[in-house]
Amino acid sequence: MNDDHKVRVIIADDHALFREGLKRILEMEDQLEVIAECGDGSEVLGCCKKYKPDVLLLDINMPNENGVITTEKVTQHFPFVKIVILSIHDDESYVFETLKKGASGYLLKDMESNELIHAVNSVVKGYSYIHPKVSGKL
Amino acid sequence: VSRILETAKNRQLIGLKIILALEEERKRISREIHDGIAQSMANLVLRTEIVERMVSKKKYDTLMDEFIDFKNQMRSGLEEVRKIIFNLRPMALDDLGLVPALRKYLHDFEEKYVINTSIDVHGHEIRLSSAMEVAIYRFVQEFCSNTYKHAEASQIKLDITFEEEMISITLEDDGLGFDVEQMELKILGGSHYGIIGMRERVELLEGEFEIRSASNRGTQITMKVPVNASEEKE
Amino acid sequence: VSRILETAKNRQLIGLKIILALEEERKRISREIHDGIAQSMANLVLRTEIVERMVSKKKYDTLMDEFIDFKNQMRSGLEEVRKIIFNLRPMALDDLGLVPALRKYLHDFEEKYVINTSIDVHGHEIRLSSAMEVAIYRFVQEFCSNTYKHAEASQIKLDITFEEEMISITLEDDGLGFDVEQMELKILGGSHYGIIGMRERVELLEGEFEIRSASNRGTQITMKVPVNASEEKE
Ligand SMILES: Nc1ncnc2c1ncn2[C@@H]1O[C@H](COP(=O)(O)OP(=O)(O)OP(=O)(O)O)[C@@H](O)[C@H]1O
Ligand SMILES: Nc1ncnc2c1ncn2[C@@H]1O[C@H](COP(=O)(O)OP(=O)(O)OP(=O)(O)O)[C@@H](O)[C@H]1O
Ligand SMILES: [K+]
Ligand SMILES: [Mg+2]
Ligand SMILES: [Mg+2]
Ligand SMILES: [Mg+2]
Repeated sequence: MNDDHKVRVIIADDHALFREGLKRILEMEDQLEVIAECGDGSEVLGCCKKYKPDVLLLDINMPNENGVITTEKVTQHFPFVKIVILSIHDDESYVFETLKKGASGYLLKDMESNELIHAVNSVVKGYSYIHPKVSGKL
Repeated sequence: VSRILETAKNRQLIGLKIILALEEERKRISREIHDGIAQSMANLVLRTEIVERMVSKKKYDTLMDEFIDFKNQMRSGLEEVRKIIFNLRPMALDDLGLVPALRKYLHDFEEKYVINTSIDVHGHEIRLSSAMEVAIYRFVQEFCSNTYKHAEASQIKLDITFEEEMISITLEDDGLGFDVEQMELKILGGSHYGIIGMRERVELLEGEFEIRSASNRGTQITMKVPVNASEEKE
Repeated sequence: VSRILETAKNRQLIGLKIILALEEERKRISREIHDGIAQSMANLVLRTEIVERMVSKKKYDTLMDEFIDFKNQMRSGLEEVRKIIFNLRPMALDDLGLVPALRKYLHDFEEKYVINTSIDVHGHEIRLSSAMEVAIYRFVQEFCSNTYKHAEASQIKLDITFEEEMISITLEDDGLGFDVEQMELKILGGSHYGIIGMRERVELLEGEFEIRSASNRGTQITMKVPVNASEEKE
């Protein structure tokens, strides 16, 4: 990706305050930009189609369609979109399943904000990023 | 009153339904805690991160506003936690007893669903065994939730009578009502756990249970339990 | 296998037992949340007042320390909440399905009780109805808890076979074992509900259930359920 391009991020989470918090943190970084948000699992695919993000921050438990299924669909339709899962669960089976279905990153929602920034930057460069608390369990 | 639910075969079905009901309830509670408490705690961690970042980036001018936001969100997080604790099992029930817990419950219910409620207590109010208090509390909860879901009623009356050896609870709404036999068939046919649960709990306390209802004539349910019944049937 | 367990009385007892167990569970969780998370959040709410003064006095260094401490408290609260959710009903069961949820369960069990576990999956893994997935999960849970409580075993093997129209689960430990008839008499004596519960759940799914055990020869339990059984007996 081009150096003078900002990284375009979509946030998908049904918790509005949490979305807003994420946005605040991401936008404190010059090279990151939040281009859209969505709070319903069934709208994520449409949102990716419309905005063509570089990175999708994706919550697992959302109304109508959960993040696991959404990961599979987004990967299938938009393989260039890098997915970072955001979840409460520190359960390694969630990490396995979502990575298997095409996610590039897995973060716990009580992460440090540095980890969030680092994860977004890493997946854009083609690396994967797994929260240290769960990567130890794998 | 019909006896459909009391045949051996149906009793078995009811046992199975109780297992399903338990799992449904666990699922509901675990989602509630996940979506409520866990999310709001994660959000608070995130807010802390925001404030920290502002400090380390020396954005002091907006810091106070951010902090006030944060304080408010923490308060509402605590509210959320309290609500979930209350829904799980109101501590007032254990700490203060049945009648105060029911007053609070009905008060909240009235506010939330705009259905009038009244409570009448007769006789000498005493503390009951914990199993009995919770059974009666759940009984009232289920009745009210049914009235809200099915009855289109404007009024619920609760009457609690403490007698020497017996306590009786009568609940009444002025809603649509139903045909009792049809309702029992409906229960056996699908995922309806409320009335079965009421009955089982009353049985657990060696008490009696009666439903009176008819189309457009409202619904009345009574439970009577002996006060000195063995705590649990074991 | 003898039919001692099939009396109506036992059926009813297990229903009652389940109602009581759920109530206990609710009470325990609500206390846990109350004494843990709610307390620490209430405490933090108070502390924000102090922190607010630091902000207005521009004491930014001490502010950071406050926040780090605050975050740690939130994180350990969240840790507690995760455990509560997982123990009630692992969301992975609904989100990911039976096999991933069981892997995680056995992994944790192994760590906690130092009993080796292994899991073998044969056939084409598919998602089952929610009632079936949870029944199988609880079945494995009860087996493991029995092995831990009664068997003095060093090893549990789980085999799951997905067939066209059937799923079969076999669990095996290498522990003390028991005489099956004696065990059934013991169960009839009251206050042992694990194996009755397993049987009920299998019945709910119109499946089959078999126990093989003998003194010092370990225990093996198999359940087979038709995959296309009506979701619930309705
Ligand atoms: N107060 C009421 N007014 C009108 N209809 C009622 C009332 N209470 C119960 N019913 C009828 O009886 C049926 C069975 O009630 P029950 O509480 O057992 O199940 P449910 O409310 O349908 O489901 P669940 O309680 O499991 O959420 C209801 O579906 C409804 O048709
Ligand atoms: N894996 C096993 N190894 C040895 N004995 C067992 C095993 N599983 C069950 N038993 C025996 O069978 C009895 C009945 O088991 P069951 O699970 O029904 O009840 P419990 O474990 O005693 O109590 P509960 O499950 O209600 O906590 C046990 O008390 C024990 O004697
Ligand atoms: K992808
Ligand atoms: Mg969510
Ligand atoms: Mg109901
Ligand atoms: Mg047991």
